[in-house]
Amino acid sequence: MTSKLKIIAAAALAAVFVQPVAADNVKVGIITTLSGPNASLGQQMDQAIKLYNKLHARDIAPHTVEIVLRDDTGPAPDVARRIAQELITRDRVNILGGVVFTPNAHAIAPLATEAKMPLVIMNAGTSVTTTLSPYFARVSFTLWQSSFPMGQWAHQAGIRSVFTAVTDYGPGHDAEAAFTKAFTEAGGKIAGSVRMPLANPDFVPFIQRAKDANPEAVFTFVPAGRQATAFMKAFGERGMREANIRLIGPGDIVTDEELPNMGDVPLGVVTMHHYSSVHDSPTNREFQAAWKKEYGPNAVPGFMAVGAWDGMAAIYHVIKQQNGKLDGDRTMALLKGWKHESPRGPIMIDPDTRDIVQNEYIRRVEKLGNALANIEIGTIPQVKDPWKVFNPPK
Amino acid sequence: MPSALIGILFDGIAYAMILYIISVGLSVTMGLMGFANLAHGAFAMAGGYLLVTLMAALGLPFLASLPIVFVVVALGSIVFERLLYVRLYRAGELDQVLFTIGLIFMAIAATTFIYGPLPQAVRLPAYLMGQVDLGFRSFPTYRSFLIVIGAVLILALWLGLERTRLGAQVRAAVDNRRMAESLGINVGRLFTTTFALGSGLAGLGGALGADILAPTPSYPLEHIVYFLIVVSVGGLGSIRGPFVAALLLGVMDTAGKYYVPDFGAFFIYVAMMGLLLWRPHGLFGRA
Amino acid sequence: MVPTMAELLRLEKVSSGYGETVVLENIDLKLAESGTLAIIGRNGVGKTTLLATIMGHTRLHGGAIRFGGLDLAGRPGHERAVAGIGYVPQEREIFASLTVEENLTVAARPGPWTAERVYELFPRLAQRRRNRGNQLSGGEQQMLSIGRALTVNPKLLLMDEPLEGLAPVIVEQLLAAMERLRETGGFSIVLVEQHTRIALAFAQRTVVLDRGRVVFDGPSGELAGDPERLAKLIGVAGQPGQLHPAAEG
Amino acid sequence: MATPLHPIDQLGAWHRIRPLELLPWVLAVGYYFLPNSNLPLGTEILTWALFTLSLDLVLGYTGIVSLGHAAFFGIGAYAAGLVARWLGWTEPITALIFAGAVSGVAGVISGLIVLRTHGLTLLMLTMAVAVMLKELANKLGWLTGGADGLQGIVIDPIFGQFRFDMFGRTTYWYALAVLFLAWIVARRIVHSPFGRSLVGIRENATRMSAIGSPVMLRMVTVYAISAAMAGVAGALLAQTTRYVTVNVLSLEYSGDVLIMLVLGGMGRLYGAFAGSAVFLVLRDELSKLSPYYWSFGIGLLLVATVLFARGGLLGIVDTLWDRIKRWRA
Amino acid sequence: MTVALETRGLCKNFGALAVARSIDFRLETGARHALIGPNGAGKTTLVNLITGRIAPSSGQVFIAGDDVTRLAEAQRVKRGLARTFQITTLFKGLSVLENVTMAVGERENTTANMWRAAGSRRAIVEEAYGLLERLGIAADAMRRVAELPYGRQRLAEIAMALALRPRVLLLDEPAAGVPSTESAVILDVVGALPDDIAVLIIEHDMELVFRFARRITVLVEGAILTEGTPAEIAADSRVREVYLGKSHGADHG
Repeated sequence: MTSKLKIIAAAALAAVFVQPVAADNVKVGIITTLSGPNASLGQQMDQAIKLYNKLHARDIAPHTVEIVLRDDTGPAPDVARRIAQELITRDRVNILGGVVFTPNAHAIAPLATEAKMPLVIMNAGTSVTTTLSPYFARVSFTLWQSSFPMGQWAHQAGIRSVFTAVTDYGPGHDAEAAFTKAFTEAGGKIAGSVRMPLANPDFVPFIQRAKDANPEAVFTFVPAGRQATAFMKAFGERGMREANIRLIGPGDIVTDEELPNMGDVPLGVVTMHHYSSVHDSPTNREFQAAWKKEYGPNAVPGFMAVGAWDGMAAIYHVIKQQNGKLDGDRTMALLKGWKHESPRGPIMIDPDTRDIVQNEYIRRVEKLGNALANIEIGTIPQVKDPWKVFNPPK
Repeated sequence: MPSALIGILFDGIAYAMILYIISVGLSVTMGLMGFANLAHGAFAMAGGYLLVTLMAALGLPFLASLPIVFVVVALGSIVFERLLYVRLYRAGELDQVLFTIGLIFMAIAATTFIYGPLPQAVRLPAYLMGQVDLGFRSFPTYRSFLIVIGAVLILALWLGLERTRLGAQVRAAVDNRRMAESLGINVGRLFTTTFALGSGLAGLGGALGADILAPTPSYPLEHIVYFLIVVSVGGLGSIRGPFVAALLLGVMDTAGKYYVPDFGAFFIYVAMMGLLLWRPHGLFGRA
Repeated sequence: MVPTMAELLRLEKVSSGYGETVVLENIDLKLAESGTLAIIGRNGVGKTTLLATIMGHTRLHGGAIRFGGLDLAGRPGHERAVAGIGYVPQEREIFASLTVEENLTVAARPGPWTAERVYELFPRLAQRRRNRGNQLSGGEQQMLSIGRALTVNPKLLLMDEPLEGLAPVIVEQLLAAMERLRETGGFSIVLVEQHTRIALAFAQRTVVLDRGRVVFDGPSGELAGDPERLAKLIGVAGQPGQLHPAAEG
Repeated sequence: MATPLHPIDQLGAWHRIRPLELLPWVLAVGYYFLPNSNLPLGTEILTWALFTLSLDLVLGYTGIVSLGHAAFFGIGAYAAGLVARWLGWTEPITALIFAGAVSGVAGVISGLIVLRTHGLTLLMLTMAVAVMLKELANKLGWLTGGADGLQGIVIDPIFGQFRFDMFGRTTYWYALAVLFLAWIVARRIVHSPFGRSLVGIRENATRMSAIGSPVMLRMVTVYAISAAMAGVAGALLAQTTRYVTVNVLSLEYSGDVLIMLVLGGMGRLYGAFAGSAVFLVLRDELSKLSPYYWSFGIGLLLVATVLFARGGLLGIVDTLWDRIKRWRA
Repeated sequence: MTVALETRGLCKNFGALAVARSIDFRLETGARHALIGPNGAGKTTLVNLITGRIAPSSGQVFIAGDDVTRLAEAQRVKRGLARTFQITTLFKGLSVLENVTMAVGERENTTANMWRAAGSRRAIVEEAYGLLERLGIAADAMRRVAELPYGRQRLAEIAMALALRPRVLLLDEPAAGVPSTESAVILDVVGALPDDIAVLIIEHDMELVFRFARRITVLVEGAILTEGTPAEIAADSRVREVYLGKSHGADHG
């Protein structure tokens, strides 16, 4: 017998005797934003999901995963809801994932509950979201998770007066509330605050307003992607650095994939976030290498990609555990308490809240070689969503 | 707070320059041929992308890229005008609207295909970044540059329109198209020329404004409302009207965001409604 | 194909109108180079439509229009102008946002007629050369309209009621200028005029239109000497004998 | 061949229902029973068909161009959503009627203001009304949920019997019934003397005044009726998705409904059905086929429609029908 | 005789330009009156002032003794004032019968009705059809107006005005652009109108005017030059002047 034949024979034996299971095809419905002004966010998600499948398909053999990708066009809950409905009732998917925007997740909640259809939230970061359906689990982040410790850190770092500028929608409100609570409880003063409309072409007037309030720092949250870049530009142009006003906030304003677009303005910006593409760990180096191999040397995966990546890891986990036959309640039980070594560090799904528990990193934007990077300068380990701590379920 | 007021005026004027340079071509197109070209913003978007490409892929300097953008977009627009738009001059307004919305959709998809959904960033040269100190106060360099170059462009545009024969022909044709033709002016060709110039200007405006209104695939849809406000408030076919309208819009928008930030563009629309009810043909429009 | 005679304009069986409406029926007309032709008739008989048809502003329902051997049918207005037709429309149609000078240069073509020569013809315009078209009086507008048509350096000048609505003193000035043009211009003139006497005195030949048809075509002298026939042709006399015959029905 | 009817009888028979007019309803009912019917999409189409039908009354029949019809759709959606969310008015049918009434009143008010103008000015004013309302809804976050949308809407079962299930069965029938009733109303209006006077205004408003018709009153009236119908459509969306966002007032919605109507064919009632069905099915299919680039296909469809089918999709059907008749004759 | 229509001191200025100068004009019941004048004399302006299409700068308009100066155009129609337009103004996309049915229906005040089918009111459609028969265009009843030759469009225009059963009928150049065969029909129909209708016709065709009118008003430069019987007008040298030449008056351009 040649060695080749031996292998085939062994495989045949294994197939017949050792693993007498039928191969199941698990349908995963992905709802994300692939068109409109926010298409870049969905693209990162989509790329991460595709890459994960490519690299990990054998982990769940003989089962296969089929991705049904649908575009919700942006913050459009009615579209998201209809797509979810279609995915559940027509495409008969076994599990849902994705969702960039909070309102979209909220619109899906009643459906998920009724259909007992788990949704692995890969981005939408408003704290209240996971309380809306017992079939929601989140692998991304909450704004409270980053902004609350940011408030504490700011005071420790000697900042006493802060102007807050956030986008006027759920996550922005969360960021503002979390930061303000932590910062004022520590003894800091809010010099002024402004909420900026979600659809907005020009940040300059808001920043001018912040400048005129003459704070020591501006705390800001705007949606990651183009708005963050535009904000950063305006911040640099206004001469905020020259006026000795620092910029702090959750990591959305300096996402890794956007940093190359921002020029030198973000240098020195300090943010609190759960992922930096230069996070120093073997898992992350592996992840980054795989990404660049797949999408080119200049491609940078950011937190959106990592959220989707870990979301797929969670989905693979429940597929493996259930041997390809997914049940909504069982899936949720498996997700609760799931632990994983993510590119961002160790993560866990809180069994009580189904929300993520993860490290938060204090990062400063610095030059790394020729490019800018979020360099970690401190770690707050295993942060639970503070909002859920302050608002325990009744 | 006079300091804030100066800042608002300054920012508003810089913003207005961009709005005007992009929109003025649309005003002339609609005034001269009655063609409702909603896809006008696509030329501005093309200008922005072209600038990014020229600078990133070919390594051209920022200032050298600008005239190239103008010429390429202008020439490109002639292709569209001759191949497609010319078929719709006699069509109704609604058909024109539908047609140009269709073009916008196609442009969005094509741009996404080529450049991806991420907004493109312009690497401004170092001498245009930061602040300039004018003694009593410092101003952002790039916006100062915008105001200066915008003023130069507008001056050139006005002189061109007021002092050249081509400009006189354009005004004559807007005044009375049939009479202009009866005197031997080939209005069709004149229109192609002005369409190209207007589109080229839009492209240039898109390139100059790329730092403020970043080029993204959905650019033509996102900003179309502001372009239309400039044109309708200014008055169709007018050159000065849109400038006044752009100034009003730019300053009001900036002031609104500064003083009543959470009202968004509400007051802009209130003001526009008021203006249009007061003067249905725009500030400088003809009945 | 070039006509053997020095014929400039020829209309053969021309029917035209606006949209479906037919205003002119079966018009035949000839004009020689350097000739003058007056077109008279009551209001609404199609005089203006005739000029508009030559300029291509109407819908040609049938017939042919030839200008210097060129078939004009279907040609856009600007080509007709370039071919050598100058047009002075009834409503003057001055470009309101152009100055007097610009009105005179905007469509100028090379030839003897320049803005300067127009100023010689109409000194009033020279004084107002920096004024915009909408700041002129009616008479000045009329002068400008004629001057503007001249700067195209046409072979044929179409004038639609150039004296309409002007003060007598202006009328005289204009008329004098028109006569100078006739004598020295070196081009043909078609004059549409309500003021019959002026028209007959001005042009060598006269055409009388009635309800879209030519009812007289001949030397002006024939009509000038026969007021009865003229009144009949124009139809002002009417027939009081035929008063409201059906009124009681 | 039968002798043609006398003109008087032709006019008299004009309003009678022809068998072909029942085709959309047969299709809609039949679709439900198809094995793999997409009921959520079906409900969306029915809702948009109602919205488009409302625009047809104003644009197709009366000739009033609006780039802000979403104003009324949105008002209806918020009216139904707000009373359910804050006042506990969770009975769907009365809430639907209430929403229609609120939108109708808004139609009267804005109609009196904007309908004096024409052309681009009218376009901009109608748009401004909608966008202003959108900004307002965004601003009144405490009431409307702002950019996050109005959530937590609870809707009772219809007649206390039929719950809104996740498969969308109830919503489909509910939307179909509402659309059917609206169609009957619209159809009667269109064939009534009032409806004909609208066509008169579209064809020649000057002539309409000259025969003694109060043109402005007629225009405001139909604007209000159309607004009410658009409001019902919006309320339908709010009730069937149990969510309202500021998008319902957006320029995109105003644009989409305009596209659907022109695509289907204006001034013929059924253009609204054809346009909304084709547009939404195509968009759905294209976005499944190519989540990133589907807008290219939609754009191509619009461009092609304008270049090759000026009367919209039903215009093509007409042309074909005429050819067949001529070929037979 | 009662006065069907009257204007008192009617003036209209467009800026500095006076297009109507203190016009006092009367139309008695049953009048057959013609309004003539050269181009730009303000004839159509006068009609527009009477019908309310434009508002006067000063002066008043009375219909059957009632001051209607403040009434809108449509309301004056309801008082019995009907007109035709110099340029055919019809519902071009609709059939001829529908055009006239619309006018009859409007006269009967049915057009506020949203529920009953328009075509089901047989009496209205029949009346409209009867009008078409009277004007000899019944064969074209179901054709779209736009497809009709212009002459028959003019007839439809008159049918529209007659459908309103006016007390005062204003005809603005009803025969302009109409072949002579059809202009005869127009004249016959107008001539055959009942005696209680006052008719004012604006016309350039003197033959037509003299055949039709019992009185003629001559309008020049926005003011009434003279008024009289056809014989008086035909003999008036000033009227000849207006038509045959010799320049007149001041600038009104």
